[in-house]
Amino acid sequence: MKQELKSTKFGKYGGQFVPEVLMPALEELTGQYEKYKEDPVFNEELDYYLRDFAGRPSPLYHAKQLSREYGVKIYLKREDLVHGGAHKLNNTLGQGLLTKYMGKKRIIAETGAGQHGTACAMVGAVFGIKTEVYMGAKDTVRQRMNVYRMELMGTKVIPVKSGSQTLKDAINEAIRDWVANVETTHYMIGSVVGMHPYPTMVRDFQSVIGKEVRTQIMEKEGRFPDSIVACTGGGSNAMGIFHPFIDDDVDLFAVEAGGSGLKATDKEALHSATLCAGEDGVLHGARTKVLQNKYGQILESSSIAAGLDYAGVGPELAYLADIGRIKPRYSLDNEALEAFHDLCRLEGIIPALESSHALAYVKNAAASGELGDVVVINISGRGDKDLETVLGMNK
Amino acid sequence: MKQELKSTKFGKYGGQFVPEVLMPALEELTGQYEKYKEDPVFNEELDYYLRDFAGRPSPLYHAKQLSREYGVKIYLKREDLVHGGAHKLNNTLGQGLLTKYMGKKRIIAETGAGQHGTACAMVGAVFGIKTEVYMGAKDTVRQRMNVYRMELMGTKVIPVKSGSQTLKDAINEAIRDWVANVETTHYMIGSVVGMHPYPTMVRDFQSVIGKEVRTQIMEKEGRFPDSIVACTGGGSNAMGIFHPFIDDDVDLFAVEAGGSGLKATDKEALHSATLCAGEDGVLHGARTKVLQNKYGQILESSSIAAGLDYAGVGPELAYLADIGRIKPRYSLDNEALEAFHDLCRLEGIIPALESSHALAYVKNAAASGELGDVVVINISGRGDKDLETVLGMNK
Amino acid sequence: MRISEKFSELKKRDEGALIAYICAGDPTPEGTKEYVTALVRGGADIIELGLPFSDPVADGPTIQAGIERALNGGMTPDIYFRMVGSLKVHIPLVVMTYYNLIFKRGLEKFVKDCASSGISGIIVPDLPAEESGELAGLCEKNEIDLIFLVAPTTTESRMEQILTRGTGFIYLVARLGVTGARSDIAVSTSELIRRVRTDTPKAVGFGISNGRQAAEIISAGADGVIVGSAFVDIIAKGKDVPNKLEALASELKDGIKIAR
Amino acid sequence: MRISEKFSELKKRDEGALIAYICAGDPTPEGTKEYVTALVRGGADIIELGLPFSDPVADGPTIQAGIERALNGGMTPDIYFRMVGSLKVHIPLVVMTYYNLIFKRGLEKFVKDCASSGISGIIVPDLPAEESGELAGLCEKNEIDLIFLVAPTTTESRMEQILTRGTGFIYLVARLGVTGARSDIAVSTSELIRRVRTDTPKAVGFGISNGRQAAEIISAGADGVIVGSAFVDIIAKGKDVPNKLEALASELKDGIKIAR
Ligand SMILES: Cc1ncc(COP(=O)(O)O)c(C=O)c1O
Ligand SMILES: Cc1ncc(COP(=O)(O)O)c(C=O)c1O
Repeated sequence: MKQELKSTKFGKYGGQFVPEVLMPALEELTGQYEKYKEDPVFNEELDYYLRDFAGRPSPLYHAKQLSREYGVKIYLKREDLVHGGAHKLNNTLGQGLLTKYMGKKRIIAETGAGQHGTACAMVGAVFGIKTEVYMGAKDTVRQRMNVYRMELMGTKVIPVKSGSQTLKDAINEAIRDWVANVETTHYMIGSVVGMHPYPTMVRDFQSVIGKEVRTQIMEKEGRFPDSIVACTGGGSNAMGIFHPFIDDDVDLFAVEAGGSGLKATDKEALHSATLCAGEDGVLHGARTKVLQNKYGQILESSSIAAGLDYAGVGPELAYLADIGRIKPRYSLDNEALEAFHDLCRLEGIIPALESSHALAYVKNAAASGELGDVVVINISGRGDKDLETVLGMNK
Repeated sequence: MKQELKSTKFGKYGGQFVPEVLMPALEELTGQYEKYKEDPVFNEELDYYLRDFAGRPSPLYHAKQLSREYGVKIYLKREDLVHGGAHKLNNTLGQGLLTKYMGKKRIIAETGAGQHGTACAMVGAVFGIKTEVYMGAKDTVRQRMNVYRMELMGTKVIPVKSGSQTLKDAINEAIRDWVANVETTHYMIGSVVGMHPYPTMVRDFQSVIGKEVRTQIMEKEGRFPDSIVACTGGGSNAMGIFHPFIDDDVDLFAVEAGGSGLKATDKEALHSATLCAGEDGVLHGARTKVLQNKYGQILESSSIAAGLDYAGVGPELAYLADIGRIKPRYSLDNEALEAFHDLCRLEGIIPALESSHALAYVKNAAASGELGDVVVINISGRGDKDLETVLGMNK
Repeated sequence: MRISEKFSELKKRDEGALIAYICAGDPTPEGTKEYVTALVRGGADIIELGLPFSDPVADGPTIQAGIERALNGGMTPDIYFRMVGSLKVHIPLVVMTYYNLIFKRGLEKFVKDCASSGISGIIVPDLPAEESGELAGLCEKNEIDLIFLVAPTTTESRMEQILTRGTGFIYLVARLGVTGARSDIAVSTSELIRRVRTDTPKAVGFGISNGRQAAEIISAGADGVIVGSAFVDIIAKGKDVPNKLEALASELKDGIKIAR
Repeated sequence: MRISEKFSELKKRDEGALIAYICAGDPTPEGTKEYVTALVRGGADIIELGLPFSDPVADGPTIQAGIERALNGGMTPDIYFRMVGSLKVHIPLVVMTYYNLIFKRGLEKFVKDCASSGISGIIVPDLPAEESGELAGLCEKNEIDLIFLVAPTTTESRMEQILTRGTGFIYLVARLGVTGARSDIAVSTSELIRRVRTDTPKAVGFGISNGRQAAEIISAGADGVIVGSAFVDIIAKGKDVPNKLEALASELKDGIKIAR
């Protein structure tokens, strides 16, 4: 028992700060996850869906023009080519299959920009499980097309009108739903955040990214990269590509959304750089770094990239940052936007604004030598969803 | 010489009905294409880009829920997962590389909905070749986001204000540009249409689809499918998946856009079903089936799917239809729309409205036994580009 | 006054406890003082005073709205403790808040502030037993009760663990779901009351809004009922609030008394 | 009148030919008759009458617009041949159209319609020599010239092939590009004229709009100049059309005459 309890944490981070009602469900989920994680039938089925449905493996692409422009040899891990247009499906396929194996009849989820919600909807459709997604009312308007995508796939989108009407409130509302329907429902968290076992489980499902990179970079370079750079909102694409390299001599850079600068008022942060500028706290079931005021009230975060716009971050990242294993960095809105344009123009790849933060950091840091000679950037998603935003910014 | 001339045709179809100015360029292109087609260096580089940049191979996915609903075992060839969201990039990568090897400094292209234009823009960016795309002025408004995607990648989009201001006029204008700049410019045609060598060349570049299917279906079924179904506008995704099976005992269905029914006035067809309802004619450099009035004036075609909305069709398809090797069929707008919803709901895959025509035909025909037991449907692209249209139709 | 004293006193009178929740600072700190007095007049035996947190995941729409009003009214932990310290009531006061506010203040400071401002107990809906070690130790040292929740889903092994740790009273969650007034009482409630085998008093909350329900809960074997949303609803409406709070408290207390 | 006769006649006078293009039916069939007469009055030696096709890829914006006006005015091949048959002119008429209209009508019927309506030659800008076998045969049988184009890009081997097939005159495309008036004459033009070694008369088109240019072309060794867009432009403007057509034709013809 002690042993199990201990494993809910990464150092002092993580844990299960949730209403008592949910504790048995978390216990069950942990148990089932631990069981199926080792189950060959489960893993074979998951591999099958990752390959035939999601389109994995995603390529590792040597971006020659970008390398020349930025002055360092750059490989792009192409999660933008995964079904749905982002890495999100790696996780929802895993959790969706788990839901099926656990015999739960319903999936609920939160979504910000709608990427995770869309990935849930895909999985709900393909596994035939009723799916409902909470989404901040403001986000349902801003991301109308993603709402429609979810609805087309038979998912019900529930607008959340409380609080700031964005991602944080959608999570709150999803937790409330889960509290009420925990016996029949699986809550599908979309990043390495929240209470144990989610940070571990989501990381494991996303680790397919890093595992592929290990093989691919050995084929191409005959060695590991000097560094890996990933944008970090909750941190799932980052942990997914970092985790398989955690014991290797590879520098890992977690690039957060610096918004318009690392400033904050008593209610709002102008950024979402939780590792860089947050403080220890407890949010959505886990102890982690949190954007909060001096009393512990959670701030509204902000970023040009909806998927990074979150006041928390995965507890494992907080831990890895503390012990110096990952290096937290940030890019500003306008830097990300510039890098977005670079990749479009130089490589014919339209990256998500989230992923553009990772690109922007490489652009800034390449000259310092900090990144070494060979760097892998995780292109966590494609930018078609962001065209309206970019179009708006350029006007 | 006789021999070479002969090979510009498929039976009585095909040929090179173009202004004299272009003939030398076509000769050059044919020669260069024939040379590089067999060149291991060229092919290796093409394979590299298809894999690492475009994300090939695309999966062959057994759609269990859809199979159950439609009553036949269905495999989906997932061209929707190719970079850019459609099969179009297979061709533009091939032609782009050829442009590079030929030392031409500029690419021009026509585009209807913007899919081919986007694929050209990607290739222009990645190969660093100046790219300009002609697009009907009406289409630039209807497909604003695709215009923007091209521009982001450094491509100039030139609105065509003549004629019906749609695809047909964009092709006319691209030909005019080519006539004027043929010495420095490669004209990148987006389907198996136009003058020799385009129908052959584009087919060959798209054949990667069918080649992959051969391997994949043997792995999964231990045999070839009974039938293959593909939507047909110009016919490139169809020829791409059909061609490698042309000598095998596999039925090949080319599904055209039936629009609101196979009727036409003196100026407009309510459909784009050229193989089903067109007559022999000469359009855009090739003898083929054409939608035309009794005098030979080309009709304005129509379809809910912008990518199928064309009054011509590839000459090889016209030939194969005449000799009975392929079976021309059509689906109506509303049937395609229904099938679109089926795939979203049952499989969590949002297909292009073009591809939905192939789905709709399978839905209609499965019960007749015509398709056999195992059918492969080419999902030529994803439907994100069509959300506005579908949203509009459902209102 | 310690919570156990209150329950002993009630036990002597063979009477169940009415535990009333309102959110401190809703809509202003001054208002809260007045409302607390009204609840006491109406017969509340214990008052839970919510310390508002920006992201109250265990609360339903009614209490969420109260929390939002309180935050907009400027409520902070500092103001909270000052206000509580100035209250002149002779019944136990319990703070209900989310763990981050405690964590951020520092566990020790928070507990000491409770002690010095006259708070008898702490309820933290997002702090399960597993994570509560340090806070429990500090509470014990400062003679403050740390009150735990049990739910219909709580397993036997967890139940044991919670009952060992919980002091003051055990907060029985009447049903799955968040706080909020409902018109019926779930069957599961009586079953849960039976399952919680302990000498610590048992109070049932979540969804109770009138005297009839209160009576049913007490008849089913509970030692107290907890009512929140129904009171917060009165505050939300904002008309004649003190009298209406008092009247509802009386109705509930009457129901509780009838049941024995 | 056959085209060769016209050129022999001009040769005797040591004079170059003015070949004028307008689009039949632009903007109405009646208008065309009047315009043809005006061109003849101005001195045109041969008239190319465009039969409008919906997708004229070899034409620039000016002629495209003329074609559109003609199609909107109701021009069809049937009307075309009726109208041409009724023209009372004593110079060669040439039909310029795209291959699909010929193909659709049936090659044989088309050529016979030409013959019986008094047309002397056919120009098909999208029909290169390679595809022209059948049409060439029919033309020969019906004593109609099939006129081919050569361009600056035409290779020596293609040139030979074309020169063997072409009758009436050889249409030299002055520059890369589509039809349309331009103000300068490309150097490549004189070079092309030199490269086309044949006894068949050589006429240069694409981009000629005034007497000076016409003179230059003839000086460079051409037997005729072809002017289209400049005439169509006058029709597009729609003011005092017959007089202006006549005036431009005179100017061009004057330029041509001066050059020898
Ligand atoms: C493309 C993309 N990248 C990154 C993220 C951020 O999530 P995470 O930090 O969990 O990878 C999102 C979230 O929606 C996303 O859509
Ligand atoms: C997704 C998709 N499918 C099909 C087509 C039709 O082209 P083709 O018939 O050449 O495959 C298009 C054309 O844009 C397309 O975008």
